[in-house]
Amino acid sequence: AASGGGEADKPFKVIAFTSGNQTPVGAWWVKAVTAKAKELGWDLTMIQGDFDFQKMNPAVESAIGQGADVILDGYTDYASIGSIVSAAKDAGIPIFAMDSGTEPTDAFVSNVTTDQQGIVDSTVEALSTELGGLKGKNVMIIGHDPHPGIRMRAGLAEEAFKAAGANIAGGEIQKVQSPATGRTEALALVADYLAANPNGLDAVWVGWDDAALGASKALAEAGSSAKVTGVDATSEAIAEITAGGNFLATIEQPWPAILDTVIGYIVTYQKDGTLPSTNFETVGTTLVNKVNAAKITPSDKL
Amino acid sequence: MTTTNAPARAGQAIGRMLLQGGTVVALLLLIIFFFAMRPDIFLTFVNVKNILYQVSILAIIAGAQTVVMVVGDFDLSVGATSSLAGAVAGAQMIGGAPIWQAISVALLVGLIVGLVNGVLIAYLNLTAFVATLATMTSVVGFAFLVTEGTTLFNFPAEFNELGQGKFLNIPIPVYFALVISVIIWAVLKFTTIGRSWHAIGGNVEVSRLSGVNVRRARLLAFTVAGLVSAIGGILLAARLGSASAVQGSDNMMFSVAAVFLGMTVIKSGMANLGGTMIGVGIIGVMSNGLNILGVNAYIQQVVTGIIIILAVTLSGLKTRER
Amino acid sequence: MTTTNAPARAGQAIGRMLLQGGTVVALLLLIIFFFAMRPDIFLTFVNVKNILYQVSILAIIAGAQTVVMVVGDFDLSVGATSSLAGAVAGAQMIGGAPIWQAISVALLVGLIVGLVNGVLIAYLNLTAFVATLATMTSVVGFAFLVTEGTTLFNFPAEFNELGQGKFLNIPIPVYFALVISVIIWAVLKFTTIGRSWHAIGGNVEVSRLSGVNVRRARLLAFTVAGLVSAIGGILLAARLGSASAVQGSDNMMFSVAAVFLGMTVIKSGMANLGGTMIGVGIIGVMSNGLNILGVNAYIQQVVTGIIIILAVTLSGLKTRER
Amino acid sequence: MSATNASTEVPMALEARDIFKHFDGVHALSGVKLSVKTGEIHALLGENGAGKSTLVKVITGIYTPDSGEILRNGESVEFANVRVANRAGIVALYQELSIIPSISVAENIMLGEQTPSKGGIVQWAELRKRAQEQLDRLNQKIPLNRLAGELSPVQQTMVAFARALATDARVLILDEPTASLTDTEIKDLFAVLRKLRDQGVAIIYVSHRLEEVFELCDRLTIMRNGETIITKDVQESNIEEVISNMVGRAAGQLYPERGTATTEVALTVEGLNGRRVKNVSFTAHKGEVLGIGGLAGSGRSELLRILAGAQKHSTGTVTVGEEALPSSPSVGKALDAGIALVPEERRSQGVILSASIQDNIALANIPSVSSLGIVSGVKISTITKRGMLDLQIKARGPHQNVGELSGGNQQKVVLAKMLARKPKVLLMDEPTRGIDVGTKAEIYRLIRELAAGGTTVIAVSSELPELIGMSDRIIIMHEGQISGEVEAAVADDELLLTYCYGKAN
Ligand SMILES: Nc1ncnc2c1ncn2[C@@H]1O[C@H](COP(=O)(O)OP(=O)(O)OP(=O)(O)O)[C@@H](O)[C@H]1O
Ligand SMILES: Nc1ncnc2c1ncn2[C@@H]1O[C@H](COP(=O)(O)OP(=O)(O)OP(=O)(O)O)[C@@H](O)[C@H]1O
Ligand SMILES: [Mg+2]
Ligand SMILES: [Mg+2]
Repeated sequence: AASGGGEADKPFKVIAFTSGNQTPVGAWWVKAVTAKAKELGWDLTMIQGDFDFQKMNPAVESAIGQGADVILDGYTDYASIGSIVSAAKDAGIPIFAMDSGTEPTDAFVSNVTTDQQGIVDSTVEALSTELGGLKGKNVMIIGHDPHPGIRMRAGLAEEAFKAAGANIAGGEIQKVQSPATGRTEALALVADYLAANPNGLDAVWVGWDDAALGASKALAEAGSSAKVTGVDATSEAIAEITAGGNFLATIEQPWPAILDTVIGYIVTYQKDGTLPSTNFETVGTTLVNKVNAAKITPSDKL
Repeated sequence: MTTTNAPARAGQAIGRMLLQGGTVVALLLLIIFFFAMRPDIFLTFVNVKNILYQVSILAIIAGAQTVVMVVGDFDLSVGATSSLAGAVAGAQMIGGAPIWQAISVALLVGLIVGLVNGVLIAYLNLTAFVATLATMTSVVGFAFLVTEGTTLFNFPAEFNELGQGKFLNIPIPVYFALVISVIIWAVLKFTTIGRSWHAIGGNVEVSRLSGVNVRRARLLAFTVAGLVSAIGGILLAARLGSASAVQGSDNMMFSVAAVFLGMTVIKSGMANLGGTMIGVGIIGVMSNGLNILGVNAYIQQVVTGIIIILAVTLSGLKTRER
Repeated sequence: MTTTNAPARAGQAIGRMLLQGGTVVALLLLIIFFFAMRPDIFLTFVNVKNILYQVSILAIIAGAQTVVMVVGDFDLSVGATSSLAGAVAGAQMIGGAPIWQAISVALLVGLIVGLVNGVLIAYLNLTAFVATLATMTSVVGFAFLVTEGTTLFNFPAEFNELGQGKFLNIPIPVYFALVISVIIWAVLKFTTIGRSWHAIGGNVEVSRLSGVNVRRARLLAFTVAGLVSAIGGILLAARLGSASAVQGSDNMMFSVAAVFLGMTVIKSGMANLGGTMIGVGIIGVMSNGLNILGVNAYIQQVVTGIIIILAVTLSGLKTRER
Repeated sequence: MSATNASTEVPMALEARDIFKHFDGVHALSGVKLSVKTGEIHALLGENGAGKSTLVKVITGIYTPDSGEILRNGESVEFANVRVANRAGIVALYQELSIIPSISVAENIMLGEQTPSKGGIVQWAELRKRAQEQLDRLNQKIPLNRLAGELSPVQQTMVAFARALATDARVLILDEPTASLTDTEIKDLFAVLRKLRDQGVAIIYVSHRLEEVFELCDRLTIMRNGETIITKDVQESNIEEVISNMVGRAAGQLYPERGTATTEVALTVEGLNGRRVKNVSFTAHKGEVLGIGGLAGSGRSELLRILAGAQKHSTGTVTVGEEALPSSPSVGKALDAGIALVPEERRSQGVILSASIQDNIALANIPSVSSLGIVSGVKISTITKRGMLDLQIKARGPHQNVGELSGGNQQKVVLAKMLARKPKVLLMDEPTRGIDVGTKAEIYRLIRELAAGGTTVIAVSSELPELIGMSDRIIIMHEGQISGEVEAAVADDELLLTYCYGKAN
């Protein structure tokens, strides 16, 4: 926490927190915010939560108790931080957020996130093009409920596939229980499904790349030509896409741009107290496929 | 089993006390260290309150674990039970149930999980480890079903107040932790069931042959653990204003660690509430202190393991004889 | 409290065998059940191969756990050690090291973690639970540091072949699991150190007074467990073609569950390799079968716990006397 | 005194009729009968494995009999568990029962339903008062607050005994209560038992110390192979008759002839200091049986443990023949040097109860049954067979678990295990504790044979007649030091006792 500003008599105090610092994107975010704060001369308190809200929430609240000008939330769903939200309300401190929930909420003065419908539209379309239409095709959807973004897009994907006339393998969204073992869980799900239904899959739509990599491995091992899409654009997924196996496409979410936007809102607020006009906005994403894979910066190399 | 000749008795006594109380010493050392590093922050009222707030729910669940470990068993399901209880309370309230009903049902759920553990272990003779591992697995499954895998939130403000409110500027969960600890301590110390638990933990067979109703006592221990874990889980839900299937799942490991740390505090080497609270203190101070120093999360994790080892080794020295 | 008069002896003997082998019966029942549900699939070559492939790494880690549990201890760090070994091997290869070197260094890391556990437990007299909980915590931290929190990938194809290749249409990890299991079984059964481990698990003091070097034997058990876990972790990395700090973390709980399930198989109630493999089989068949039936993941979890309880209870009945 | 005045109409305090009980094919009890009058001390005698302990456990509801009936004051009763039996006034002090190490002495004494409480709250003052009363009855000065685990074995036994007294039982069953006691405590114990008898308590007394039986008991019942052989007034019987009824044949001589020890020094101990042991020096000769006596806690066991490498010592040297043992000992090194120990607590130190006979025997002989780290099943089975044959171990076979054997046979397993090492010096700590007369005689004979074969046997015993009978030479310890030494042939109880109390030297 440094304060080097000098333009104001008191440095602008920012509390930043993220629940996901043990993910590559979370780690990038911590570094990026710290760098930005230094550049802007903020007095930054950075709290990393490691998905442990029991530990993170009190830490954030005690920082709030010591006073701050704004709070910056990265990647932490508002459902899990009710106590932080009320503490911030009581203290009259606005929360600026990025990718922190999938719906508008008055918990935040701003929440900039990616367009889940857009993600679904482009992945479904990519699959549709590749398979020559989805009607009668068997598609497995793999989701992970505890993550609100994945949960939402998995639900949207289910709707989209149904609307396009595809059959949902297993009748419902398949669920991975723990993000730690996502890859092995997805691998087993697909392998077992293929054992029960040889050639029973045309596509597997997965809510995030790590699990998608497990799914594509299972398909390859079973000799299936079914296609997989993921979300995140990790370097591993991009490599697979480039190699041209079962992994068809993934989604790049423009985190640096989104962070810049949010920081911009905060700077504006710092200047004259103006709040963003809307408390929820979504940003478009980029489909990553064989064609553009080389040009994309992987999310774990940000 | 240390005996010596007359001289140097006093010096040795102090030495023994230091070793005996190795865990206490470890806690003091940690406090001194962090205070020395950040005298401006570490022992301020705000930060101490903070530490207490952060460990209050762990303290409750570690209390539950203490009861079971006094009996010489384990309960791996405490964390899962607490999550389930929080989830059930949350689901009830979101479904429109009044707060008292939501809490009652959640407590009942905890009680039932504890009862199931108790029956499996005391009456069907399963090892505590297997039985509670299995119930843990099932209970997490139930919690996922109750929450549908999501995080429940939007609870009534009066409910959240239980976890987030303050009295005399001290968060309410701290009082809960205090009261529950004192109750567990008193039950362990002054009641016949508490003494039976100690006897069983010392030697099941002798207890049984001496007329202690071993099965009932063990059943009760697990039931109490289930109920107390549920209290912890409800408070956690209120504290966070939300409930998910996995929330607070690391309380299990930490509760066992706290009890083990505490076992080194007393001579008989048995689980004891006072020791457990010192163990909880070590865990809380460590995590808060490392955060305050801004230690990288990964390195924090490495250091945490090392500190646990040092704390226990310090007190372990005394039993190294032989 | 089973008592009978002379007649019906034969019937009783069969009954006892059924109970004795309760866990085996549970496995058979599971297989019969899933076969009855999906006769077209469940016992096909492809699916059986699938099951074997899925459990092969768990089998290796459960083998490591068996060694430690024969000695009467636990190792909570097996899962973390395997992840760290996988991560170390991965990081080495990405850094350009040749495969043999990457694997050697990873094995060495596993060995060292095991050695640290062994020293803490055998020489500094820490409880296995605390010691391995602490090393687990630190080791996970190290794994995060090694991977920098990301997933490492892009390993040489020859390395990945170790986990993904096939020989006679059977995946290579299955052979590894088989060979390692046979080796562990043979070491436990035919070697002096294996004998010593069993003796220590039966009674530490008697073993010591019979001239067994208890400390060295325990040290060795943990070291072997660390090394074997590392093999498991390296294979997992090769199998997935990637390595992360938490991958395979569920192997710890499952390995303990497998050993416990297996302990019910033999009369003495001690950990044994054969039993462990039956335990691994139950876990593997259960998860594959439920997946094949298309059971919802959350319900699967509930059912998993219940099946574990049923399997153990079935064999637990025999010891219900008294 | 009270044996004859019970009229036939008065129902028996406790009666067991035709009790059958089997374990996995072993018939532990086959139609036992036992009847105990109010106000008598009734001895229950029999060889190891005769079924005495099993009968006790059937009476108190730990085991359910296969068939048969238990009557209390003439009424048929069935006890579902120990608690029910206790409530009916039947309390037992079990053979292997001990204390709970991690709780206080007071709590140990007032355990379970004895704990005085109001509304679930323990009444500590009352508890301490009543616990103190029991200790006073036994003349024991043991601090109530001490953890029971910190007491000496003798004190632990007395605490367990105090617990049995605290129950105010009307039928009190004692299964070998004196096995680990010395004369002082036994005297105090007997005084209490006589008083209880005079107050109308029925006492069943299981023991292998026949002299005690004739000193204390009114009637006796002898069991053999799970059956009742005879019930008789003690006054009308004698030791020879009892022994021949127990073993089913005429009693032979208990102690074999002494041998002729050589003068060749086999073991030299110089200036040994341990925790309790102080400046102990002595030598033992090849082919000699050296007895070590002393009061409880005098340091005999510690001395043997130090010699066997099982415990550290601060100063001193141990030399076997010419070879000095390393200063940092281990059991393995001592064994290699030819010193083997048969420890005092069979169940916790001698055998692994959950392991088979052959695994137990193999354990101490790993070097000789293995090569290059691989054990040989054939070699194990050879040494096991030889051991079982030489020592006449009664078991279903080498694969039977030691936990299922009777005490005497367990002790033989310990012996077999150590003898297979062919030790030069065999240390035995209370070698006949809890063992029947027949087996005792066998063990004495064995000790003699070993000595005749050139082994040096050093045996600790708390029973003076045994010490004199089996030894060539006797050393007595007092508070960690050697307080006297005497040739066994000229020793008597009185002399040894004076040494025991450290009065002469
Ligand atoms: N739990 C058990 N399982 C199997 N066999 C048993 C068990 N308990 C006792 N036995 C067997 O029953 C028989 C009687 O044993 P018991 O312990 O009653 O003898 P005892 O007369 O008390 O002998 P000791 O004088 O050595 O104490 C023995 O053959 C013993 O091996
Ligand atoms: N007061 C005590 N506190 C703790 N341990 C004791 C105490 N007295 C004896 N012991 C332990 O009991 C064991 C036997 O003690 P020791 O060798 O002094 O006695 P001993 O002469 O063999 O008498 P006995 O074995 O008949 O009691 C030793 O291991 C010793 O450590
Ligand atoms: Mg007996
Ligand atoms: Mg002794």
